[in-house]
Formats: sequence, C-alpha cells, structure tokens
Amino acid sequence: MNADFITPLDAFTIIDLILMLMLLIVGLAIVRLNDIFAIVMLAGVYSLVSALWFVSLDAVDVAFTEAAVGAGISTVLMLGAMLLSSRTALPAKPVRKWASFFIVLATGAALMYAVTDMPSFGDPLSAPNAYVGLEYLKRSLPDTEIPNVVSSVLASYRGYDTLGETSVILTAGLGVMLILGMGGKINGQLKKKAIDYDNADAQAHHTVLRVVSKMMIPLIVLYGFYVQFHGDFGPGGGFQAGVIIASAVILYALIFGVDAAKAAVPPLVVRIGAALGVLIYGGTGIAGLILGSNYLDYNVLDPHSAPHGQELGIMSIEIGVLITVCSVMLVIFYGFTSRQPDITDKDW
Amino acid sequence: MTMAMALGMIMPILTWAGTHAPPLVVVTPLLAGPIAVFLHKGRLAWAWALAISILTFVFVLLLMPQVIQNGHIAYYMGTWVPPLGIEYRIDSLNLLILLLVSAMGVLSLVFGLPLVENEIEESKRGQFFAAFLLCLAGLLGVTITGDAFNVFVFLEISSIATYVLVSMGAERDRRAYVAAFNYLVMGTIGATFFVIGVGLLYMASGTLNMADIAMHIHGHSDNRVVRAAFAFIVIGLGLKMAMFPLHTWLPSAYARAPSMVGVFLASTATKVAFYAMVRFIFSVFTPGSPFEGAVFDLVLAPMAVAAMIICSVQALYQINIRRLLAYSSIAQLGYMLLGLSMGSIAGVAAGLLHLFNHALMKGALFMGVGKASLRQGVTNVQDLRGLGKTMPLTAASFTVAGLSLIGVPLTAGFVSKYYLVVAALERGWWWAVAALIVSSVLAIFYIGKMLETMYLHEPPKITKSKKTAPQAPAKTSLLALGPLMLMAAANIYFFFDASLPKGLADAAAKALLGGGAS
Amino acid sequence: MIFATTLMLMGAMTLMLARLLRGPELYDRVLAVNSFGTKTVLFLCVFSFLIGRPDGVDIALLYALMNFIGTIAILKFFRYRALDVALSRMPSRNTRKKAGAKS
Amino acid sequence: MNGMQFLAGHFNYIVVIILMMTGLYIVISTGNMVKKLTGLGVFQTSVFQLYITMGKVTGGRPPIVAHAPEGAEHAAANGGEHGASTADTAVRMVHDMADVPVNGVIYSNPIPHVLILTGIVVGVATLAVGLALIVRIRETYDSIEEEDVEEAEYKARKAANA
Repeated sequence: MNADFITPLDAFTIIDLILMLMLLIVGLAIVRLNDIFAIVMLAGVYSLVSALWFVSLDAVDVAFTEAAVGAGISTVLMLGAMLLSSRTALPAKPVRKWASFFIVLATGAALMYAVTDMPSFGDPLSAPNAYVGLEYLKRSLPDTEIPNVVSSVLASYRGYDTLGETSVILTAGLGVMLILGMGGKINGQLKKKAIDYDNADAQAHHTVLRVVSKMMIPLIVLYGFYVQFHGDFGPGGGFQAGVIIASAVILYALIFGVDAAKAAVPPLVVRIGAALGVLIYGGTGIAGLILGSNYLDYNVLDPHSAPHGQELGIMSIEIGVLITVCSVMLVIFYGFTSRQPDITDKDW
Repeated sequence: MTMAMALGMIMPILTWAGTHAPPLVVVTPLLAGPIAVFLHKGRLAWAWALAISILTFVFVLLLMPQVIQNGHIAYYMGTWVPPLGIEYRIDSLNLLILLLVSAMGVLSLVFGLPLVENEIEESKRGQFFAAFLLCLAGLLGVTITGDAFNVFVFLEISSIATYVLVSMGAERDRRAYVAAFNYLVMGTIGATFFVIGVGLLYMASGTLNMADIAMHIHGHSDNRVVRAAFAFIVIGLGLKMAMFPLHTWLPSAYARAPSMVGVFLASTATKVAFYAMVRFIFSVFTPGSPFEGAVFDLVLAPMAVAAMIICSVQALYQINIRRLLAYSSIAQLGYMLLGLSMGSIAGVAAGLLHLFNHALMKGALFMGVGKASLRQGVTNVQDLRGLGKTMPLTAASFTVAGLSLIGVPLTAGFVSKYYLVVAALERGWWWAVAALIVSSVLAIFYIGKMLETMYLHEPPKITKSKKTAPQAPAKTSLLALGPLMLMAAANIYFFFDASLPKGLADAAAKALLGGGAS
Repeated sequence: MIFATTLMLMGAMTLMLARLLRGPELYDRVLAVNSFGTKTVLFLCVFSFLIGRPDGVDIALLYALMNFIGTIAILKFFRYRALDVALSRMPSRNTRKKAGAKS
Repeated sequence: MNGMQFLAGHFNYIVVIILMMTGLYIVISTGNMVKKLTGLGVFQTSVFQLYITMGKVTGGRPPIVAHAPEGAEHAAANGGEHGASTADTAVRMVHDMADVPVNGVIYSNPIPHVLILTGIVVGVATLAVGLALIVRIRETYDSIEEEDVEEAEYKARKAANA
C-alpha cells in the first residue's frame, strides 16, 4: 500500500519477535502433547503470552481482557470441566492427521497468498490505520470527553456492537443454566459429594490461605471498581471489572466452599443480575429514543452538553456490562461446580 | 369524533415507531429475552415470547411501506454517521428475509407450545423461550445490519442460542449433546473464518461499513487481500449455512433438536447465513470481476450441483425422517446456491425466491413431523404408517408441502424451480437444468416413500404398554394444527400469487447487481 | 539497561516454558506455570517503564491476581478432585456427628 | 522494497498465520473434546493477533489521548446541534504523514482493539457453552473422546435392533 514505509528493527521489534517465538513454541507443544492437564495449562500460558504481546503492540485494553479471560476465567472453567475419565487424550489416527494437515495447509496457503499485499507492520498510513481509526483518535475527546479512545469507541461509536456482546455473554449464561442447571440436582435427585472431610488434613494447614484470601477479597473488589471507573482514562471498563469482581467471589468459593459463596451471593441474585445488566444497557438506548433521538444516542441524555451526555450514557452502559458480566461469570462457575461427578481412583 | 381522536393519538406513535422500527425490530426480542428467564410459571413465558414475536413482526411490517417506497432506508445507531458508527440499512433483500424470519418466529411459537410442553422440562421453559427470543434477535440482527463486524456479533448471538436450543433435545434423544457440540465446533470455526475475512476486508479498506468497504475496494479486485477475504467469508458463511462439503453438522443437529427448534431453524437459520453470503458477495465485493466470475463458475456452481444430487441420494437412504428432511435441505440449498452462482439478475432472483419457498415447505414438513410425533412418537419413516387415516389434516398438509418440495405444479416449489430453469437456460447452463431434473426425480422418491407409508400402510396399533410420547391435550394440539395448515396453504397460495416474494426478490436482485452497494 | 532487563526476563520465561513442556511431574508443571506468571508480572512492569506509560502496571496487578486464583484452583483441584469443597477450619457435619456419637 | 525489508514488515503476519493454522489443526485433528476446545481457543486468539498486528503504528502509544485539544470547548458549546454537525462533516481520508499525530503524539489504531474486545467475549461465551456440553456428554457416555461416543452409539443402535 505505502511503499515508502519500512518497518524499523528497534527494541520493540526484538521483543515482538521473542514473544512470537514463545507463542509458536507453546502452540506446537499443544499439538504434540496428549496430557490434557498440560494442554489446559499451556492454553492458559498461550493467552498469557499473547496478552503480553498485545501490550507490546499498544493494545492495553485487549491485553487486560485477554489476561482476565484467557489466563483466569478460562483456566478455572477448563478445570471445572476436566471431569475426565482419562487424563490423556487418545492420539489422532494417521488418516485424520493427514486429512487435517492438508485442510490446514490449504487454508494457510490462502492466507500466505494474501501476505504480499498486506500493509507493512507499523505503517501509520496503511488503509486500516489512516482512515476511521485516526478519525476516532481525533474526535474522541471533543465528542465524548473520554481520553481512552477504546472505551469511547466501544461504548459510544460502536456501542451497538457492545450491546450485542453483552447479549452474547447473557446467552452463554443462559446456555449454561439450561445445560447444567444451577442447583445440585442431577436427574431429579440431589447429588452429594463423597468427600472425606475427616481425612482433610487441610483443616489445620490452610490457615495462611484463608487469612490471605480474607484480606485479598475486599482489595480485589476495590480493584474491580477502580478498573470500572478508571476505564475512561486507562485500560479497563465494565467487562474487565465484571470479571475481576466475579473472580473475588470465585476465590471466596475456592477457599470457603461453593455453599458459602452461594450463601453470600445467592444464585437468584446472580440470575437477576445477568438479565438486569442487559436491560440497563438496552434501556439506556431506549432513553435516547424517548428523548427524541436515535437508538443509543447519548448526546440527548444531557440537554445542555452533548459530551456530558455521552459521558453519562457511557457510564450507564458500562455499569450494565459490569453487572451482566459479573453475574454470568458466577452463573457459569456455579453451574460447573455443582456438577462434578466423583472421580474414581483408577481414573486418577 | 372519538375515532378521529384515537387516530390522532395513534398516528404520531405509528410514525415514531415507523422511524425507529429498524433498531426496535432487533432490540425488542433482545431485551425481552432476559425478562423471559424469570417467567417459568405455566404458559406465561410462552405467551410473553409470542407477544414479543408478534410485536417484532409488526415492526417489520412498519418497515415494509418505507422500503418499497424509497428503495432502501438507513438508520444510524447513536446518530453517528456511517464510517464512524453502525448503520442499519434495509432494502428489498433484507426486507424479504426479515419478513420470513419474523413470521416464522411467530408461527413456530404458536405451533411449538404443545411440543415444548411435551419435550422440555417445565422448570426450563422460561429459559428455553428466552434462548429462543435471543436466537430470533440474533437472526434479525444479522439480516438488518449494514456493518460487517456487527454481522459477526449477531451471528454469534443466534449461533450460541442455537447450540443451546439444539442441546435441549437431549430429553428426547441423548445424542443431542454430541450433535450440539459438533455444531458448536463447526459453527465457531465458521465464525472465526468469517472474522478473518472481515479483518482482511478491514485491512484493505480501513472501514467496517459494508457500503463504505464496497466503495474502497471497488476496482481493487486484483488485490490479494481482498481475494483472500472473499474466500474466507464464503467458507465461513458456507460453514454456517451448511454449504455442500461443509454440511456434516447439519443433519444431526436438526434431527436431534426439539421439534419446535427444528421447525424454526430449518426455515430460518441457514437462510439467514445464505442471505449474509449474498449480501457480501454482491454488495461488498465486486461481482463483475474475473476473479469472482471464476469462483462462481468453477467452485460455487459445481458445489451446488454436487449438493443437489449427492445429498438427495443421501436423503433416499435415511430412516430417520428429520435426518431425511435435513439432507433434503442441504440439497435445496444447492438450488439457491446455483441461482446465486449464475451471477445474473434472473438467477439471483430465482435463488432468493427459492429461499423463501423452501422456508415455507421445510417449515411445513418439520411441523408435520412434529405434529405427528405428538400423537405417536414419530422418529423414523416407518412410524408414519397410516397417518393418512389417523391424522388426515396433518397428513394432507404434509403431502402439500412434500409436493411443493418436489416442485409439482400448483405449489410454490414449482414457481421457483421454473424461474431457476429459465435463468439457467438464459445462461446456457444445460447441465444445471439436467441436475435440477435429476434432483427433483430423487425428491419424488424420498418424498414418495414417506407418502406411501402414510397412505398405503395400516396404522400401528397403539398399545398402552408401549412407551410413546404422551398424547397432548386436544386444545393445544389444535393450536399446532393452525400454523401447519397455514404453511401448507401458503405453499399453494404462492403458486397463484407470487407477487410479494417475487417482487421483493426481483427488486433485491436488481439492486444487488445493478447499482452496486445501494 | 531496562531493555536488557526485559530481555533477561524473557529468557527466564523461556526457561520456565521449557520446564512446563518437559515437566515429568504434574507439580513441576504447576510450579512452572506459577513462576511463569510471576515473570510475566515483572515483565509487564519493566515494559511499562520502557514505553513510559503506566498502563502496563494495571495489567500486571490483574495478572498477579489471576495467577493467585488460578494456582489455588489448580492445586485444590488436584488435592480434592473438586472445586466446591470448603477449606474450612470448622469441623464438617460428618465430624461433628461422629464427635457427638463418641461423647 | 527488497526482500529483507519485506520480511521485516510482514514477519508478524507470517507467524500469526502459522499460529492460526496450528490452532485449526488442533481442532480438526483431535477427537478429544477438551483438546478441541483448547485448539479453538488458540485459533481464535491467533485471529485476534492478526487484528492487533494490523493496528500497530510504529512509535505509537496506546490509544489513550493525553491532553484535551482546543476543540473540546468548541464542541461542548455546540452540544445541542451535535448530531447535525456530525452529519455534515464527512470523514475524509488522510493523505500525508502530517495528519498522523493527534495533539503531537502518534497513537496506535483503536478500532482493532475494540473489535477484538468483542471477539474475546464471544470466544469465552462459546467456550463456556462448549464446556457445559462436554460435561453433559461425559455424564452420558462416560468419555469425552469422539471415538468412544460413536462406538457407544453404534452399540446402542445394535442393541435396539436386536
């Protein structure tokens, strides 16, 4: 596109290269390994390293989310679902291996074919960088008074996408509720776990964990709110904050038991929250309609100052996102933990 | 006097609703879904979902006069001008699909009550209908939007809801979980391919608005990034709509889903993905370029023909009725794809008309199976024995829809096949006409097999000891008969007067191929 | 100087990665993941200095947090084969009943 | 542009493509459902990397605009007719380097970041539903290998026919 631009080989490029090589190693290792536990761990590491890479490519918001989701929530979920009859995967059959290999080769070839016409890495005048993206950078402050352009684009310019995104999360929560349920009922009867509490040598030994967690949990929640309300100025926002606050509850559940967590944050509250957040988001949009403008127009929320209206609207929808994300994460966690079958010793 | 006053009150509301109908079409079911989660008492959730889907249909109807009058209407979310914000853009093509999807939403809800009460645990019904509403919102959202990435977001709302809905069939058939999982994996690969395609388009154009992308990549069809984007979008959406070699997930998913979900999906989900493909191929990419021409002639058309013949043959060998119908759906998708790959106005219009008609006939056929299964737990073709005697109305509707699928004159199926043949002859594609005929003959066999079992075999003696699905109360059973007969009647009606779908399809094809993006 | 530190940290991360891949024992892998996370936190802080923006530190904080929760989840999973057990000091219902029976 | 320069400018894309294909390979080659979902995660994350790579601007900063430009008060004053004024100013293409810095600073492109935030959320939603299905499959068939599930179904069908 822009033949004059040449990507410089500076310190950042070197960091970039090393991180990419790490990603390659992890990716290839996942292909080769058959130990499910190692695969789950490596998947966590993969998203950790790619989050680092996102930081080095200036995508701090993305890195934030990837860290919270990929390394945190996904790993916990994967563990929750690792109710495996065997801890190793069966190796793929050679026929299947080769067939997959050719499919992948063809797909990869199609992409490699396109590489020659792709813009150089870091080119400021390439088509994607010079057009609408640049326009957002210039307009965000005057239009919305929000310095973090990612937040303003996410919540206002492309706010409708984010409404969809929040609904996707709600749909997933709904799906887990439908597929797994949230109580402990399996086939109509309560399933009690046969854990030998008497033998739990843990009881005396976990003092450190319990004390540290008790100290950490309020701080985590506080940090969550910081991420929520500082999202306009730094990386973060409703989604990340929702995940962090949910993770505080998850930590509580890990240390004090899911029943204790359910007593503190009852499943019904969580279910209401999941729906409520989407309704707050959608309702903010409808407020724009009622005030005589288009859907999701925040300018009219404050009749005196459009940018202030934008700020109000963005705050309101971010709270909606926070509530839904936090609730759905807990719906999912409750769903998975309530359904762990007993794993026999021979499987272990 | 009071009339005038009432009109004076209603008119402004109607005008207001008309102006803001584009977002309301999607937002109404989207926000009603979360509320439905809490309505699990009796039939409350069902009534709520039905009311919402009717409201949605009304909003679509409000759009209709505006679109027909102006050619297309645009709506800016948050009043941000298109390349900055997300635009809703509705022309005849969207309108056709919107009408189809929202009407099918209403019909399958009316039809589905007895089936849901039969197949879904009571405590889960509220959530089930919530997922249904979200799925509906997703499908409508894909159809109405003018923003490439927005398509992905709403495609995923509908897809995730669909995976969940399919898995709900597990109470009838435990394999539903595996079917849903395979669907999830294939669907996600498809969605990811689509995202790669959109990313490449963004790389080439710097924008995400479809009309704007079209403007920027116009004349750059030799750009390799654009070509790769084309390939990835076609494959991604091809996975979502079960295009021939990528269709393996579909038969199991449709066969094992709850009956009501089967009806809704068979008549809408693949159609919406097909719509998205048409939209991208003709509105975003440059259809006249040699590269696209080569793809049409060398890839899409042969695939379409292969689907028409191979999947019809596969349908012949199916024992399970729903699987049979699902394979036939893939074959019928081949017809639509054939129309698309002709790349001519007549061809595309015929393909779109067939899309509309196929939704009618497949909806009716799946409804027929569902209705029959209420009475005698139908899964296999054998179970249809004597249906002509035990449930004459259901059998008659099923027959009409079956004949329409074959393409017998006096049914809607004949009209679209006729136009397809005309369009193929116009391009001199004799082999396509031959394939159409072969596929129709195969359809005679597999539909004939079912009709034969229905009318020429004695009904099975229902013994109390045999564990079949409990018979639903007569009242709700009657409720299911209404939509079924309506759909069958529509299959006949649209033979005599196809002006609405034909007019919209023609206008859409002209707009797509005539003036580029507009 | 800071750049050199970054490189060193990345070298350490690679070593951890090697242990994670080889790790004959499960606990080698857990340990490797955990210390990989720690190195990541350090890397982020140093990298923030390098680009002269504080944003990386926010993310580092989050990493430290997630690392903590993740490690507890993993270890608990392997100790009890379940996640929903309380690590409570309170005697469980079973124990109380038995104690009551004895007395 | 010679070969070396081309490689420096496109190395990222090449690696990202290899990573994507690694993920895709994991998904379609394995029969183990958990590994399949892991592969799906790798595949999706790599696609996110493709997006982020194209949004990077050399020498750029994260898209958090530091100082308020003078236009801010101006726009605030015109608040009421804001919608109309946006409609009038069509977005134009920039043509030279002088337009790139905003308030004197170069920033990376925010759009890919926004899109990928949405992408990550969609990814975790899919993962949650997929894992929930795996749990149920495991409860039903006592295995999460595709082969075992197929075999169990085959046996069940045989028993039903017999």
